[in-house]
Amino acid sequence: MSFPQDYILQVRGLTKTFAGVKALDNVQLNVRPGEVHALMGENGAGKSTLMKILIGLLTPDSGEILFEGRDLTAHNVNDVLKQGISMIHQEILAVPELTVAQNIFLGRETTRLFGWLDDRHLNQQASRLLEQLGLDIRPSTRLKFLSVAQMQMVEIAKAISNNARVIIMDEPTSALSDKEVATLFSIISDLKKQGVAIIYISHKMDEIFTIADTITVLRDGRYMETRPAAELDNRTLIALMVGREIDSLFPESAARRGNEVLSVRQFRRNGKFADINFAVHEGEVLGIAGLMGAGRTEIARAIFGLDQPDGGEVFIKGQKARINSPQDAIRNGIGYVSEDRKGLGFIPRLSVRQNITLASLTSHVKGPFVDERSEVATTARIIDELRIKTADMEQPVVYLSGGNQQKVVIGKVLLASPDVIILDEPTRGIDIGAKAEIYKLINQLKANGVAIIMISSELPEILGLSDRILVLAKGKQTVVLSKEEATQETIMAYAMHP
Amino acid sequence: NQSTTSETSQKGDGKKLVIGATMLSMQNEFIVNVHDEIAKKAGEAGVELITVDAERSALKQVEQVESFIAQKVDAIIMNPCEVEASSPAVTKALAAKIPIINVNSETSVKPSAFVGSDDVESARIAMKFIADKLGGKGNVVMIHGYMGQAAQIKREQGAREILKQYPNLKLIAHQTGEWDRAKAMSLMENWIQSYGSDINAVFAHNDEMGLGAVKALTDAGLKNKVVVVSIDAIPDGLQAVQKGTLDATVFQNAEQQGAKAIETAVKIANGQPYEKEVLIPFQLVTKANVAQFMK
Amino acid sequence: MKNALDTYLKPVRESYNTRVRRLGKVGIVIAFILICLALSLITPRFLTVSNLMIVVTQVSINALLAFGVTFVIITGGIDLSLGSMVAVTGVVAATFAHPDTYPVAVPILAGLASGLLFGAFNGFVITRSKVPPFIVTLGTMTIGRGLALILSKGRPISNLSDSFNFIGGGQLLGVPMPIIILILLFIVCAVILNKTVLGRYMYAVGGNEQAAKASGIRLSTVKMAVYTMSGGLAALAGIVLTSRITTGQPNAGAGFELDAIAAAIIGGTSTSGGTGTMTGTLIGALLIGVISNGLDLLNVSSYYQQVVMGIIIIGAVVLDSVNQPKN
Amino acid sequence: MKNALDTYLKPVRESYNTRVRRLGKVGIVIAFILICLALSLITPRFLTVSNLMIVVTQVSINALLAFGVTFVIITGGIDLSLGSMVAVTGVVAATFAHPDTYPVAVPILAGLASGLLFGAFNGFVITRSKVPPFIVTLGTMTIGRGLALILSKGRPISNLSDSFNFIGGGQLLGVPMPIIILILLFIVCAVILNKTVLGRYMYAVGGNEQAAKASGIRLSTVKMAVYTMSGGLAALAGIVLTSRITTGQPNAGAGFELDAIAAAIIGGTSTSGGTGTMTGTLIGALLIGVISNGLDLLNVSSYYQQVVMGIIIIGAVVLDSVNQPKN
Ligand SMILES: Nc1ncnc2c1ncn2[C@@H]1O[C@H](COP(=O)(O)OP(=O)(O)OP(=O)(O)O)[C@@H](O)[C@H]1O
Ligand SMILES: Nc1ncnc2c1ncn2[C@@H]1O[C@H](COP(=O)(O)OP(=O)(O)OP(=O)(O)O)[C@@H](O)[C@H]1O
Ligand SMILES: [Mg+2]
Ligand SMILES: [Mg+2]
Repeated sequence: MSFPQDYILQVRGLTKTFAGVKALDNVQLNVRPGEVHALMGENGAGKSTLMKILIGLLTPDSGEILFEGRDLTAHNVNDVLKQGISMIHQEILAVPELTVAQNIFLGRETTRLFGWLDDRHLNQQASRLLEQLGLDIRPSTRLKFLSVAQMQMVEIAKAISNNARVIIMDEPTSALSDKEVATLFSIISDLKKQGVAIIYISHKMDEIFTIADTITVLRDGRYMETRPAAELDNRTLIALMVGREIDSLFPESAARRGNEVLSVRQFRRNGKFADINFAVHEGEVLGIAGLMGAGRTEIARAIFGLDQPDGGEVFIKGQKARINSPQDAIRNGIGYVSEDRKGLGFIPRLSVRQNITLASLTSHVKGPFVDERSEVATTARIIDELRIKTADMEQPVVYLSGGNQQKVVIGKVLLASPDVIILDEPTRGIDIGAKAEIYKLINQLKANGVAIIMISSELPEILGLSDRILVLAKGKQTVVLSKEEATQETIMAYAMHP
Repeated sequence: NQSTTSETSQKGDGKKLVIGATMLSMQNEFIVNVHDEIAKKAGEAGVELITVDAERSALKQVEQVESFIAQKVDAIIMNPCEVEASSPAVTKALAAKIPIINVNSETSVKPSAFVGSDDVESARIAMKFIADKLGGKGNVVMIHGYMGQAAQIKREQGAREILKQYPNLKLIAHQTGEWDRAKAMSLMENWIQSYGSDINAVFAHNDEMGLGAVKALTDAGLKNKVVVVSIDAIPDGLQAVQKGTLDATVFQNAEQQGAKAIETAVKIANGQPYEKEVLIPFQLVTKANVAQFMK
Repeated sequence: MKNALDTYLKPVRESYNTRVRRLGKVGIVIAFILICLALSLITPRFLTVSNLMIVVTQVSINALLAFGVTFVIITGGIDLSLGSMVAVTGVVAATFAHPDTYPVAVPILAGLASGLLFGAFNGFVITRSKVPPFIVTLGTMTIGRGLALILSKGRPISNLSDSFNFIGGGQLLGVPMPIIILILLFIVCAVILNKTVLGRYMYAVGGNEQAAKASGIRLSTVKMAVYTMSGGLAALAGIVLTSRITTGQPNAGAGFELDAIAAAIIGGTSTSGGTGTMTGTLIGALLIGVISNGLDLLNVSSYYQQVVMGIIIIGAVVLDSVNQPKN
Repeated sequence: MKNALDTYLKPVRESYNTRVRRLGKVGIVIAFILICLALSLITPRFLTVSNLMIVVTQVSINALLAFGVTFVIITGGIDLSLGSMVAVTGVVAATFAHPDTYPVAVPILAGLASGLLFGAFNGFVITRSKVPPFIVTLGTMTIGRGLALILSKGRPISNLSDSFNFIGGGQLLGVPMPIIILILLFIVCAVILNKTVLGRYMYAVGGNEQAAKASGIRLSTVKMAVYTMSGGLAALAGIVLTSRITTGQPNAGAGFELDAIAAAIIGGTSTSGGTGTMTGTLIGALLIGVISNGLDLLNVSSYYQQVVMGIIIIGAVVLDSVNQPKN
């Protein structure tokens, strides 16, 4: 046990309630300078809430926060940032219309007389910073033109440019590929050397064991334990978080491959992808792998009618299909779970029930009226099957934790009873327990004869679930590997060399 | 479009006369009537008439006159929005040596000529009628036009002058109906709630509002106990007077105002002698004489 | 399974959501009650059946418009052409409403058709072009005013049939027709919003347009529907107004859009879309009507009326937001 | 290192970003040029120095208001009290502008101060309460109208000094004063928006309020600033107007807010906040002014003017959005 002085940041007895839901209950956290302190817990455990309180975006009901011995409890974001704490938020918090440089230095612009801006200087500072981080992003590009991964890297650049003593990273890698994750880790180890403390939140277990020095576990808003990472292994950590053991992440499936459900030929969207040919069958998972920006999401969007392809054909059960809009796609039995949960996934202010039934509302009707009883029954079943954690089904989805929001979206897509379902990064930001459930679900769907296209940046996931793996590089299809042929190395090799 | 051709009225150099007219509001029936007469007479005289609608904004009116000046029209007819605020238009026109004729109401700066009547007088006539009808004793409510506009101010002024002469005639409430029939009707309904049968007479600044008051009073079954008088003598107003629901209205002669205005404008533009002030008297319209005003 | 279902069924009746929702409206209801209470205390004339009837009758036109614009705002749009639609539809209706010409259904249907057409035109332009609704409906507001003037040649259209004038001026079992129309339309609109697929889609489109699209909702259909309905409701308002003042006025309804939007927002509809209720809007409209009636009853000078009106409206919404739970 | 830095610096000058931005405005500029061209061809009276001077002078008041509301809309707000602020500040200025009373600076400063105060009040209520800007400024629009009437006792305030009347009516080197004021204020506003921290924060607050907050930007400071500036610009508009018509009018400026907001939106400012430029707004205001002038020149009957005006405005923005790159 160490003395309190050793800690750069101390949290004691923190409690926070949202409209009757206790998100945090008497939580503590002690962080030493120069350490990577992982904060672990299931979706909805209260990690983000705790961090938002630390940074001053939320006010706690009770409890205290000490930073370098000073009381920070009642401070607002502005003060906290100045005191030397910065945060990478779970949801990208950036201004789309502003440039990369403008976003990085937002709130901390160097100005001359009368608040006169020096954007040239700002761009220089930013490009120096981006270069240090090994990022190929122009400082003068407006943020809305970046990919999600690039935006995330900008957020990281922003957080570390603050010269903070404590940097909170709330799932910084959920939208990053391995290359960028490696960059981030090397940044983290530099920061550690300078005595900066990192509070690190992630659902990727391997990352935790790679970089964490200390691990604090929260469960259902309560503090469980803090231990050096070295004393913990995967199993015990999961047990601490989940309260039960998870035996196998990728269960065997007994599904049989059946008839072709969907195929695309010479599929092309200018500047995004070209020459895409593949088919997916009943009871089959087709994994699509590739580096960030390889065009995987673009293909999915085009198949689903969100974008118009410039060439090629889509066949549904052998018939040529005309898909000009998502409704056409849904009518043709295609379901799409987007990687952009917040943007394309759910309606924030509508309830869990209203979101879950949204895509299949026309099958919950009595005449022109919505049949609420049938909605409730169906929602209850989905909440049960997907283990969605929510106070009740009338809770607005915006108040759910990220993982549970994802399950709501999956539930919605499933209810439209698709023959083929496209899962784009289905486990992004999802806790280990929920991941296991989603994998189980995928296998179940497979067994029921659903065809699945799964886009994922997590190779273990791709390898663990796919029957065949299509690899993309820079918008071109490089290979389709069978389960037996596929290894991490072969996939990476095809993903890098077109 | 209001331009028409004929050979009668031409300038010395053989070009057709161009006259610009800016009207207070083409959504007001009385003004539309004045304008229609101007247009008709302009057509007969072979004058090209450019009409613009100031939409009750003095600023817009000044701008429109500026525009006329830039277009070098031969004469301007202005139906002023405001006494004071429309004055710069007159100053500018005179400075540019373009004759400007005010029609219907005045500006503080004297134009080349004035054709019209005094709004204050119309309200005096209306209120005098009420005073006579009530025997100089009773409770009156007044429905204003849009607050702060010249017509509202003048009509209020005229009404108050008469009220001062009759100390037993009490103005128990006054409120704006914004020249609007529906608004005046709601206002009257509310007044009926609060004053009930205490109200003996209503003076509305225009017929539209007067008719709104009549409707509210009729619905409440009070019409035959309350005297309603308004100004303008629009066709609806005249009809109501004939039916006896509106007790009186004050007739402003739109046709004559329009005709005289264009006549004067053409005279000035052609360098002929003209009258600097043409006053067209108001006339009280009651059931007794309404027939002569109806077409 | 049966049991599990039951435990899920219960919360629907008294759920978090509905509790929050109800709480959200409590503020404005309190404000409304406080104002009514204050008025009853100050003047005995306020709380009489006849006065309340008059208030509701007066409110009816604004409320009809506000119902329509509530649909529109919930989808994230706006409709500034309401006032002009009132004028156009009123003029159209009046044109066919002279005595001994057509049966009363003709002016009603003609007015309604013109409103639906006008609204559909708004919807069409908004969905086909990428022009923001604010500009489209500002444009059609001007166009509509011009049309009303052209159709009526700038003059009120009077001499309407008694049966037509009954719509705004008549009574049924002692209840003024406008109140009956108001109640009917309130029920219809509330049902559409809460109970139908279309209503659900409105919330979805306003709450997150892209997600709604990805859920297979045709944005253009929903938007066409709300603007058309807004036009239809404006037509009803125009018909009631025309019938009430027994004239088709080309300059009727000027500025009505702002009052209607105000009623919706006071009632809790957010201009950013995705939230709002018909009950809230109704209360918003009643609030404005009661204040205006009260100020007349108290004979507050017209200059001060405006000041007091502004203060009370802001105050009522402040009171409402204080009562709203923080998110 | 040096070289790498240079390759990063170059794109700053001609980046994708700025190209797109420029492109974004091309549409409305084309629309504007087309309309001007058409007018020049139809009537020789349009393209004369004197007429163009008049157009710009006429546009100046709307443009000043539009600049202010551009700031406000960029932060995601709205200001409906512009017209009433014009009236209040005009009346206040006029009160102090009688000949041989105070030097001309006094009415100007008094008017300006009242506008800033009014705007600050808007900002105060909006930041302290959670009431939407639409309702707050709708409320203060009514309050302001009442105040203007109270301050002026419902009567225009005339007999103003020549030096005061010079502001709106005078010329400097042959250029009307309102044009000079317009140009000056355009530069000031454009600089504030593009070159200062405050401008940057406006975009941030409107673009993503949560992100701005998380970056330590004080939302209330930024909002206070924009509403106060909007009030200040409305005061300048009020002073120019009062001086131009040589009278303080309590009912001046009614409806001006819609024109100003239209100018901003036509110029590319999005009502959802986060985008907009002063140049765009200026073009928007000029577009409205040119159309209105052209319709007068062509002697289009006033009823049809409204119809044509509405169609052209929608058309111009359609043309703009067609030219806008898809994102
Ligand atoms: N604004 C809010 N209103 C109501 N409830 C909220 C709000 N924010 C969070 N919650 C609830 O608080 C709990 C904790 O949420 P939090 O976002 O902190 O979880 P988390 O541990 O970060 O989860 P994840 O790993 O999914 O990000 C959840 O039950 C969530 O539903
Ligand atoms: N809105 C946009 N504007 C401009 N470029 C974009 C936009 N969205 C995506 N891109 C670019 O298009 C390319 C393909 O992106 P896409 O999202 O399809 O890649 P992906 O393989 O799915 O990778 P990811 O894992 O990032 O989803 C990338 O280079 C990306 O930067
Ligand atoms: Mg979280
Ligand atoms: Mg992707």
